[in-house]
Amino acid sequence: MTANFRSLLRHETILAVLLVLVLGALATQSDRFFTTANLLNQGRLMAEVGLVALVMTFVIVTGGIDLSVGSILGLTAILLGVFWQNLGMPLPVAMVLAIIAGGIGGLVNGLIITRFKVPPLIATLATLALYRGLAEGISQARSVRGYPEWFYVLGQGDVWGVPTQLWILGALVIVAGVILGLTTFGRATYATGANETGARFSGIGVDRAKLLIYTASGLVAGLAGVIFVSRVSTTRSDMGTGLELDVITAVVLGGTSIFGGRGTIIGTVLGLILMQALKNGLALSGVKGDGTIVVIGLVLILAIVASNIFSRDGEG
Amino acid sequence: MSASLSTAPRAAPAMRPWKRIAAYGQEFILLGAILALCIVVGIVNPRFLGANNLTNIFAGNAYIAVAAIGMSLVIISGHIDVAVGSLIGVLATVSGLLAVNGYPIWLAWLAPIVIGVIVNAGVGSLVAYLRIPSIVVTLGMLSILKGGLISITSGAWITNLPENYLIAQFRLFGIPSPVWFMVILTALVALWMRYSAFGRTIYAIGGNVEAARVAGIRVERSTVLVFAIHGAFAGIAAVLFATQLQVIQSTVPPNLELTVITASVVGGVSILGGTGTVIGSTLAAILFAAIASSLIFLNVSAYWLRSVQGLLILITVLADMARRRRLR
Amino acid sequence: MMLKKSIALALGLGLGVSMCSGVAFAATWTGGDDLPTNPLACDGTAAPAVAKPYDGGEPTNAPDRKGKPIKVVDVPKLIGIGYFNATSKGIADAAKELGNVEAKTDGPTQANIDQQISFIDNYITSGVDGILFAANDPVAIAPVLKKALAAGINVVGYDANSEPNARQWFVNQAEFNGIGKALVDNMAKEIGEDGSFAIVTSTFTTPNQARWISEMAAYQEKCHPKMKWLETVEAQEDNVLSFNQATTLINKHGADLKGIFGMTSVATPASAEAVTQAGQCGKVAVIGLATPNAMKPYVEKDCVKSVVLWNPVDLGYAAMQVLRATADGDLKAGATSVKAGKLGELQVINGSEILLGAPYTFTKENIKDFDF
Amino acid sequence: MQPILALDGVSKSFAGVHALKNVSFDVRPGEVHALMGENGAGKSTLIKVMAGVHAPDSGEIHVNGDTVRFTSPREARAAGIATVYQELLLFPELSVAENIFLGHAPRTTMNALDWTKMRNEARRLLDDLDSHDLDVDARVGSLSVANRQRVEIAKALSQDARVLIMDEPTAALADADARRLMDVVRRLRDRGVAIVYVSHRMPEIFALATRVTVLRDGSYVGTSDIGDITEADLVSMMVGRPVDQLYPKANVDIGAPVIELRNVGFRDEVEDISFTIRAGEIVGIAGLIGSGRTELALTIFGITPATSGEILLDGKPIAITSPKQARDLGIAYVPEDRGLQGLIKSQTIRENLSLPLLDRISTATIVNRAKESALARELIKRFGVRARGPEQRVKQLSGGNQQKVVLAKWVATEPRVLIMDEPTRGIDVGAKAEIHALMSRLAAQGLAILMISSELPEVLGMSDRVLVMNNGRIVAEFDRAHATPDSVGTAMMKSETLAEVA
Repeated sequence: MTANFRSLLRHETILAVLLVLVLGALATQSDRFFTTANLLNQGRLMAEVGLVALVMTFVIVTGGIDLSVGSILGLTAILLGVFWQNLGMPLPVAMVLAIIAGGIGGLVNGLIITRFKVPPLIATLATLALYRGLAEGISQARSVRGYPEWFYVLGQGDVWGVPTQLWILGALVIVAGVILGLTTFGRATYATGANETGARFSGIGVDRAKLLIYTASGLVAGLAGVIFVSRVSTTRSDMGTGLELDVITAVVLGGTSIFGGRGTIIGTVLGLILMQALKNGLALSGVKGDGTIVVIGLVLILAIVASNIFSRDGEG
Repeated sequence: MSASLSTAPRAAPAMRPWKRIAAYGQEFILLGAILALCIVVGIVNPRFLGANNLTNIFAGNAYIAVAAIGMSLVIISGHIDVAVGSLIGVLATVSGLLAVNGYPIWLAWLAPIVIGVIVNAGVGSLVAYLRIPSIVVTLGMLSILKGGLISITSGAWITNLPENYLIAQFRLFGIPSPVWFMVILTALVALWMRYSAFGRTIYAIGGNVEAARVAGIRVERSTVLVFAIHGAFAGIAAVLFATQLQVIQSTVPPNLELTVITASVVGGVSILGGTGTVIGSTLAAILFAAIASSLIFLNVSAYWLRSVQGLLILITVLADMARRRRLR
Repeated sequence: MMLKKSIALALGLGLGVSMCSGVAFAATWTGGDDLPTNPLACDGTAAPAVAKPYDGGEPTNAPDRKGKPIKVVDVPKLIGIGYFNATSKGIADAAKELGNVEAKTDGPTQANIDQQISFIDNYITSGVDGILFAANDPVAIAPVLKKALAAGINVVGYDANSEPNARQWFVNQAEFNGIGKALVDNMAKEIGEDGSFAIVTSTFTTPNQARWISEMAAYQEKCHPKMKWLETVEAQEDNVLSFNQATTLINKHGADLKGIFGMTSVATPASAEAVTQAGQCGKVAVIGLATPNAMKPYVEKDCVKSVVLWNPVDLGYAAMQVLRATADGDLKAGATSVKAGKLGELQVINGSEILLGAPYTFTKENIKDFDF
Repeated sequence: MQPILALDGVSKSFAGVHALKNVSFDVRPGEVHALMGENGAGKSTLIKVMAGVHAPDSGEIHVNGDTVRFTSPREARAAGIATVYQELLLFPELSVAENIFLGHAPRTTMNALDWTKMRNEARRLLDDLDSHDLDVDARVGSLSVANRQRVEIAKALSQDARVLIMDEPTAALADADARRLMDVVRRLRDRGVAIVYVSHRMPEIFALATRVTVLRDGSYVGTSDIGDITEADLVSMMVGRPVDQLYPKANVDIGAPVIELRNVGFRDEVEDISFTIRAGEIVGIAGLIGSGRTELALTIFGITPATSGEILLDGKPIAITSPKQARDLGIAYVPEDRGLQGLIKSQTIRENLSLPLLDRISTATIVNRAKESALARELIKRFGVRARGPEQRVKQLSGGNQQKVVLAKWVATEPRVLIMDEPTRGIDVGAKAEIHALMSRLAAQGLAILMISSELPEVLGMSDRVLVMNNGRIVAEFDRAHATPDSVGTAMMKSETLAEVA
């Protein structure tokens, strides 16, 4: 747990209460909302955003941001297709290589940020365009389709009745939660975000930690890309466009401070569920997509306003 | 009074010339990049330097430059606005709806500016008084404006715009009005940033909020004002955007906020606040337009266009970082 | 320092390589897709109809909906553009006319495959009786449509198809090769057999546009071999970007450019505007797909002579009618035609597609009569 | 003479905690009135009440005999009260001239800022402060602390301040710069400015002040003419009890060499540094700010790894390329800037203490919370940190207690070499003595200690040997017996170059 244990708990409590209220309200609006099938299906739909949001929590806790995740997702999706079809690699090898390519994209972000001291917002704004451009250039706007059946298990199949990617998401939630909350690396992450110089002077390998985190961000974006391809059975260079905004919204809604130093995986997961529940529940209650976007925007602002007001006296 | 007790005043050591240049370096780099690009592309295809094409480079993206002026002020004051694209979409629609529904033309021009000011003053108040990070507020606003716009218009195009409403198509001395807007507003704001007390206040807030507060600057009020001014520029940009063609799409132009932010930042406005000029952001907007145009002239496959743009942004940013390091 | 230099070098190299490869590619590429083309005969004789068995899907255990009120949702590629506003209007008109359909349109604000999938998924859960769609990607949308079929929902596509077995019927506004022929023939008429032209499209990943471009290329090769294809530029679904791209084309090619194709209802009016503002009316022809309202000013000023499009309102109307007929059990596999309200009998082609008709050419004479 | 500014029975509390209880204070034109007290005694609050940042809960403020009520710093400034804060509230990206005139810049007839006049006025003000070498166009971010201070004072004077409040103006300055500043203060006093002067440095108080007022725990203890009071009186007024010996240097057996530097250099900032520190030895480094003292420490600690020469630990050459590596080799660094470099202020004491030790209190990288808490409690006790408990946030502690936390976290790594940079800067008398005692005890345990300080008495009082740095090099070395203020001071000032980057 973190330095600001109390105030964090406070935000998460607010969020949890809000979530319960929202779930309750949505359940009364539509009797199809609170069904196992629907909830599991929503899990499937939020898996990609969720995976990326987990590492994005680390990124934002260090005081950084990664806008390029959506483009990395698109790039790895394209590479998966190119490796498999054009280069004739076995699909499992292509999958691994595509994810590694995502990691390299993240590593490049990390290098630009740590070696050249470019602010993360700018660095990833540039690579947002660059990676998307590479995806377009490499794909030449061609889609790759017709994957073998077993591949679709990842994105469309179930394991013991639960969508495959939900298992992956669940496992990574635990891994990320443990790393951020309990390990020395998590401490280094918080310390870096709260005071980078102080962390460096305390013998924390700040640059190494950041490199790892941005690389991990690229890796999970790559993993999400592969899952996404499996879910929709095709690759396109525009996949994942705008993903970064959804991810950042979920993380910030989850109480992670955009200035760094604060935030938890539990918060992110709550933020993620709240967002997905709103999207799904409002649609089931007959609210159209554009109305849903408005509600999510309002909830984001109000949640942060509320937690700011409640936790103000907690700030020293 | 016992002034000058000791040595006679020595002349202060003059700033070394390269340091002066480095201090305004980003503008020079951008200007150099624009000129270099024009020369190279002009050699490959002289039509690039034709009056029509240059006019198009300047006029076609002038609304981005105008929006980037306001964005630069916001970023210099230490904040950011990721909702500017949605705001411009909303304001352009408002303007168009007024124009086609028989309201006076001047109202159709003025209303977006006023509404932009009001909306962004609200955003600024949330940022300043409730201490919510600007990126969070504007991320929320992005959704609200975008969703709200479609809910209300359901994306119907606005056509049949009156001829005299299309201000962006007016020309003065043969030069399209957006260019005039861009140049005059940039010059005015640049002067204002340098010679007005409030202009300097923006730098002060972005540089050191606590010091600004102690210096008697009303930080909260100033922040609201900066956002409001940014709203006004978004309004002007929206009018230019809306009147460029005879049709208004009444949706949010995709990725416009990223383009505007990139123009500001590549123009030398530090994302950490406190430095930058609007001349830089305008030059950066022109550079992007020139790049987009030159890639077509150079027969760069459109498939690779975006990678090239991304690379160029990256190179500009890295060059800027290198320059800043030298300055230290 | 070393690192810095090497990275700078790498960046420079990357830039150079991508530029060069771009130049290399430029010669060969048109912006079309790589699927086989089937250009029509130059003189317009209809290709012999190939009888094809029904290849659409079937809903599982669909309840008997004959004559009963049904709830239908229309999920277009994206909402908020003129074209899908028009189709949505047609759907609403048909629903009103039928009287026993409750229809609404909802969809993503960007032509985004995953968002469209989520929308359809949510509507499956909410329990609609019928889904109308215009696919952002034919393959990506297939799994969720199959899920809808499996849930007993009637699924009918329009405008942009999915894989055939993922839906029951697809209302085809016009065959790809028909569009290709209409556009190229009109262009040849205006700029002559040896004119050069360029294309402004949305994105290269948009399937319909890519298909049309391929068919146009094939048809031009076959029937107007002397025409010169200059290049294709991307302009998203963005008005101002389309305008800028078209203007750049005019400036780049100067007098070499005789005509511009607009491949979307956004690109065509923007290209016309570019021609108008460049003072090239009459010198550069604009031919394209567009809705009449947006084109009226240019057609009336004689800047644009012909606009090719089916009537999107009719398209939506037909899609709704087909869905109702399917739900009622009146349209079954193997049928050769279907009654579509005021549109009369529509033909079934390609197994499971319903043809709206030949594309319509709007001209100065008739454009006033349309309002969409 | 009538006081220009007088506070009468002022009280102020924050969230129910009394920061000031019924304090009275006044200052007259042409006097320097020193304000003293330990950290947390209420000096800062009192200053902020005078500067209009805080409104008092009760009591009155009089300016020239009139009762006033400041609702903002702006109003206080309009009344002629200017404040130079300890943390130097300047705008790093703006020029010197602009910093001086921000908020009240000269205008042209068009109401635009008059840059020419602004620069000329700034020049005049700086010349008045004898700072001819300071370029009015320089970016403040590129200036040294001493020069920034001058900018701050010029800023205060630019508004015709009749009362100038200075909060520990010399805390961050080396001796020479401090002396220069004191000259400025005297000059202002002679001009008739009323000066409120806060400092922990006794010699300054006795050299400058006309009167001195002492606060303790938010209460007023007393005011005295400087001639009527001794240093010991003052200290006991502040602490509330007599303080032990000031520099408790213990006699320790000096052992084997622990760390040895051979011709170590970093770019052109530190060059050709060679010395050895033995177990139990305290080596002091004296030198002006910018002489390369801190840069040397940063090089040994791996922040700016050495670019030449070699470092030996226990006789074996080692390569230090990062602070992490330095720490693992047993080198600890208590840095100069406590808030920025030493601590993560928004985190708890526990988290701060364990930060350099995480590897030791974790199993398979999972941090053992029980061990961590036990460690934190033990260190808090051992180092006498006055805090509510390990879960208190560091930013709520006083400067002295914060410094103890920094020291504790590094000592807990069981280092062989301890580098302390300005170990008692901005710390009150009581805490200072405790830190010095700790330092002695650590030396007795066999640590090799390198101490950097701007306070000559501290260097002379605590060191076994004194190295003097100048211009990035070691220019002199004295053993304890020969290190006198004169000898060390002369070495420090020799060929003094005001290497100000303008």
